[in-house]
Amino acid sequence: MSILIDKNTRVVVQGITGRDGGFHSTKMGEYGTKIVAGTSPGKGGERTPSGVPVYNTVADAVINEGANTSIIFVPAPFVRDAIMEAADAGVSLIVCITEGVPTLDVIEARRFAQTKGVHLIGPNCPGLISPGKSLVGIMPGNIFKEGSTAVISRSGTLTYEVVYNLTMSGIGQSTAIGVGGDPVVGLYYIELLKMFQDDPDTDSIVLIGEIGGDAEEQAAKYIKENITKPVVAFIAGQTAPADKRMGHAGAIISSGSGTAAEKRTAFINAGVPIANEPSEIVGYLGKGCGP
Amino acid sequence: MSILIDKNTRVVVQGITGRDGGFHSTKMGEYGTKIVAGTSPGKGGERTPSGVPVYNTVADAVINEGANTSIIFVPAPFVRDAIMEAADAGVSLIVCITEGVPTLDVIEARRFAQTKGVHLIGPNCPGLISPGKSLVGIMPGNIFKEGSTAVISRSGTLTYEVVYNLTMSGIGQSTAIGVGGDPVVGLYYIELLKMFQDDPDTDSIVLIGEIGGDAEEQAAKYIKENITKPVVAFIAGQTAPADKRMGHAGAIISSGSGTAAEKRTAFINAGVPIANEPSEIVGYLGKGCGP
Amino acid sequence: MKIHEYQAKDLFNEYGIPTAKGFVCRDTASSLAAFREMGSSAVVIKAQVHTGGRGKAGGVKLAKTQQEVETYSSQILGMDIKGLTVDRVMVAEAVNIASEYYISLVVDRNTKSVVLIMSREGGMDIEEVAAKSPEKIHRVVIDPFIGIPDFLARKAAWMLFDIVEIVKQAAPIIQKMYRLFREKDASLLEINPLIVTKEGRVMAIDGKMNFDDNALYRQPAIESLFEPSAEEKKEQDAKSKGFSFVHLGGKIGCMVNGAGLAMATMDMIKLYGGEPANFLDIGGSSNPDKVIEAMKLLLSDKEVNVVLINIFGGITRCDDVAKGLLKAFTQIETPIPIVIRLTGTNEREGRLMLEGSTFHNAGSMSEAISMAVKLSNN
Amino acid sequence: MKIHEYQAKDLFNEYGIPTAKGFVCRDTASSLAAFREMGSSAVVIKAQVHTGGRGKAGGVKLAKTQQEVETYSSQILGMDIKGLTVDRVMVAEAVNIASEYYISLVVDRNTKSVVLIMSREGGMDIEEVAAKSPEKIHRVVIDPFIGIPDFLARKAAWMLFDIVEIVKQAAPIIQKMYRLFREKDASLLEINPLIVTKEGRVMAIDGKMNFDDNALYRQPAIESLFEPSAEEKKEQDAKSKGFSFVHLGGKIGCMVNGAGLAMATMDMIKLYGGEPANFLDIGGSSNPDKVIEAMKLLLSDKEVNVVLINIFGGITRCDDVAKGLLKAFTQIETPIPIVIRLTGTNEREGRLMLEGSTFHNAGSMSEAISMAVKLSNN
Repeated sequence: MSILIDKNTRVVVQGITGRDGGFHSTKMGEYGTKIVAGTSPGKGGERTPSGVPVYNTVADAVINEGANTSIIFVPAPFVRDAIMEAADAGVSLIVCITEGVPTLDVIEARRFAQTKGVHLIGPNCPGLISPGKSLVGIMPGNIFKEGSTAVISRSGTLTYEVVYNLTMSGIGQSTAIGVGGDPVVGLYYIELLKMFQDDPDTDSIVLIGEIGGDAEEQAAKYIKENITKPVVAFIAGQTAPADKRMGHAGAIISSGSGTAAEKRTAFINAGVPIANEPSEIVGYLGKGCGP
Repeated sequence: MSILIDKNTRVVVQGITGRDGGFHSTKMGEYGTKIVAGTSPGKGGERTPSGVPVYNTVADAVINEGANTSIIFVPAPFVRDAIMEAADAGVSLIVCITEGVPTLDVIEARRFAQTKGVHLIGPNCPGLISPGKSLVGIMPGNIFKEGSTAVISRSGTLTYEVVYNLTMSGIGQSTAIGVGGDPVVGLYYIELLKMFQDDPDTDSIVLIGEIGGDAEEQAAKYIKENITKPVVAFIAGQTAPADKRMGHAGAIISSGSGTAAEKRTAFINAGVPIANEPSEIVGYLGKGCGP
Repeated sequence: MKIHEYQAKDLFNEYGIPTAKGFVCRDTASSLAAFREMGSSAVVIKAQVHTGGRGKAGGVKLAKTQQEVETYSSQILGMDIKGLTVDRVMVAEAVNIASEYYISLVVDRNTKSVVLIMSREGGMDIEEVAAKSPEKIHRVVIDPFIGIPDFLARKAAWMLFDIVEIVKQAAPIIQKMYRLFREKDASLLEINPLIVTKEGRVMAIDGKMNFDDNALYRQPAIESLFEPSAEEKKEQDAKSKGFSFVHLGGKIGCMVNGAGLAMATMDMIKLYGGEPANFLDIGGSSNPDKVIEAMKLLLSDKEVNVVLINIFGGITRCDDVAKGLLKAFTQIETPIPIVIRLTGTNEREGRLMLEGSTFHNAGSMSEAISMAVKLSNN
Repeated sequence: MKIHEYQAKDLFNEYGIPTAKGFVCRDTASSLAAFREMGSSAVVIKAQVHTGGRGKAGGVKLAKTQQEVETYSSQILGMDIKGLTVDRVMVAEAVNIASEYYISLVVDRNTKSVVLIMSREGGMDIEEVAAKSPEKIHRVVIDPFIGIPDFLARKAAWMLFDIVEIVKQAAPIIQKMYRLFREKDASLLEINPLIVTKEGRVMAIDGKMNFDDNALYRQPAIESLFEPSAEEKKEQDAKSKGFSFVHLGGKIGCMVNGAGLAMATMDMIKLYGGEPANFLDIGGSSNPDKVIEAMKLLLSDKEVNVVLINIFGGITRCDDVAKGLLKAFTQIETPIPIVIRLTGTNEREGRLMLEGSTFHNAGSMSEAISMAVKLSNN
């Protein structure tokens, strides 16, 4: 089992005729993801080099190909509209890869998706993968391995680093999700922790946080109260200076809050072990960590 | 029993310091309705001559007086905001008496109320009454009588005419509702028919329609498929000319549709008897009408 | 409230909705001048009247020469279409139409929303299309808080068109239509036909707009476009006095409180073999001044031979109503018989007060109507 | 992106949010001229710097005479506040403050909304108020599709004020704040204090605005207000090359692909006893030109004595990355030791290719960091 995506996931790629959209559609397809359609206004009726049918609208892709998940690669100025289009068309999950999307656009698009009952992941995220079943994102599929450890992360390559360590140590993953590095994104720790708690095939959870905001603190509280499966946390940015954006728009210590120290304390108080380096995570999982 | 309002209804009057708001608050109070608060920005802390506390906002009335129903008497230009305020404040029913509200304002306010899960009746309606329990509106309470016949109507005085006939013949009412004469208003036939079907103390229903739109046709279809209690209908406006607004903004035959003849046919096809004059309704109810 | 096609066209232009060039002309000389000014090889001369079916009535003509412009213009100006006299025409550039479409925005009672209605069967009577081939009509319900985002405009445009270049023109037109509709409190905005020219341009060829009367208070620019007919003037005049009035043409003048009861009264007059002269809702209270004004209105109709006053006394009790009526009629002198029927709160007291007056008093609505019909038909 | 108080004030004025009269001055003469021009009995001279705590640093002074204006203005101009040199002041009319309030709009990560934050404890450090007496902070979450309708603006205003005249002034100010926030893609709009004057007028006395960097492409007017510091210029320059760069001051220059991994690298350097010189995320691909540019950036920092390259090869495989690095370093000459750690897809192939080069190759992140720290501390 897994959460959000599996063998039944049927993906429509918004912006499939763009460079990134085209490249990663192929990669996802090679991984085994069912890429059933792409959209590109005006190219409806065409097919991509790998034979994926292109539609003018997401609605057409949903109606004609039964797409139930969308992945978005359109440029930042068009993301708000693309998310709303997908949500309106009736997919159940939208994964937005694009980075640099204005925050107020994300706020509107996410709210719209919410009113339609549609899950949003991202923007500015690497997507998600249920190893062996489906990859909806830009992650390197080959570093993942089927298993029962969940990974939730605000970061891309740091996730790969962690997952690579896991896989090398024989620890497979149920689903690994990059929630995105922007201050406002879709699904976050608490919603995902809840899903993983309910997922019978997940038996431990790795949470990779970073500076900025207090989502980790909230997650820690939630874990203490609601999660019975073992959790290990890692927090990036302990040496980050205040008021500087560390790559991710969301990774910033502002007005003295959002520091790594606060987050570490919160997890420790919740009984969640903290790894000091990515490679330590494997050890904690092996030991049967958790509250 | 009754629908929507009863002994537990606690009313806040929006615009209580206005002429109509003040007058009808007193009338409703005299009938036995629990008028627990009024609003009038800037007059918070005062009391009306009859001792009803006045608040600056509906939210204050809900918090301090447990108001669960609002009745609106504010002038038309402020109705949109007043409905939204009440819906946001957490009442469960809003009754808007004001007439002359711009249609696009009603569309917005009703949609807002809907997203908050709040029922709206009106605007441009006489309100509703559950005889012997609560009157939230401008109806003359004394012509009503407690009983088990429901009345749903697009009109004011025509309802009174019908109800007066019922009451004089010893037929009491469970709840009587004027849904409002505008093209776009809140609760309408189908929602109310459903509530009355589910109300154990309603055992027959009088539906008073008029020209304009096709709500009666839809109601007829709904009755045929879902309502097991006897229904009698009356349709006003058989002699109305096309393209003329007959008092109510919603009572207009446009592009040849919305005629009384079509509506009568729909009810007859649904097995619902049609009264030719208001006084005939009593006869049909007596006979145990219905599909 | 309705406006003329050329006025709708002005609004379209204001909002950036492309239209064919055109001028409104009140005489043949102006039509000729417009034709010359336009420098187009052909123009369409269209009657400007507040009704549909102009084409069938001969109110729309294609002219290619000065002679034709003169002939058709003078034919159409002064023409009678459904009882309305044409006092102006629009002289519009004739464009090369490749295909025609229907598109409109309308307030929809059922979804309680503004709805976008579209069809590839443009230039036709849309009700006919809807009746014959409902599958050819597309409807998009608009959430008032969302409006028409780009994706929705594109999605709608794809319902009408198959070519991306056309969709790219049409999608912003749809968004502009909605902005115009909202900002001006319209109740209908119809473009029929919306066309694609042979050159591939999307354009509104005939436009129609109606507006929400309830919103005119905040739309002074729109209200200033209102040109009431004689009958509408009378209705408007009644409205300013707090009445709702519609002339019907029969002999029994009706004065009723409440629109529904007024309609039921008309209906019963007909049912009983009479002819209602009007619909008149005098609203809530029954103060003497209001009754006097209403009587004046009824008696100004020379066809009226009986007046029926049907009042339900609710919040205002019947005895108060009776008092008001008696007071009012001290100031009204008319040989026309007056039938009065009072029901509701304190009905008996009210009726007692009217006894001994010259009124024909009725005990029930049925009785009142039979009396009025009998008096009228004698 | 941050702007100065006086620039925020200009935006407030543009949106009709009342502010005290004021002028921005770059020298004492202008301050004096502003004082005279104002004709006010007192002015406040305020340092314009992109940081908080001006008051505590002596950057805000009340002046009542020309002498005082001259003294304070020359004191403040040139002053150093938290490392920033004051090169301009705002000379603003001193108003009769009756009471002070806090109000702001901010993007809230948790509710994923814009949130209106208010407190009757105005003029204070709001974080302090929030920590000490959270019940004194009011929060209103704004639905992006609804905005702030009149009722909500009034409801919010009643949270701050008890008098209807003040509420009637404050409610539209709240709506204007939101309009400004939205239309200009702000991430913070703070008025602290919002005041009521002794004459009963509501007014913004100190304003602060930050903007969403991601939205600057559509806010050219806001972008033009940007005045980067020397350090910010370097960061911006890096950004234009597709990097994300932050100077930290240590000795180990880091080049990493991915922000999270770059932060983790910095953290581990510290954990292992070293000092990271910078945060540098070079993003996805590893083409040689990018590596060359990144190396230039690192080597421009004269403190750097080791460079650590930490790359996770994902979609771009490690052998391709290795190829790119080797190619890049044919063009880079530096005596500084380079530690490289490559992990991920085709890791072995990549590492094999780097063998025999002058790079210090590490097998794991821990090893790479120990190597870099050792080299740096020697």
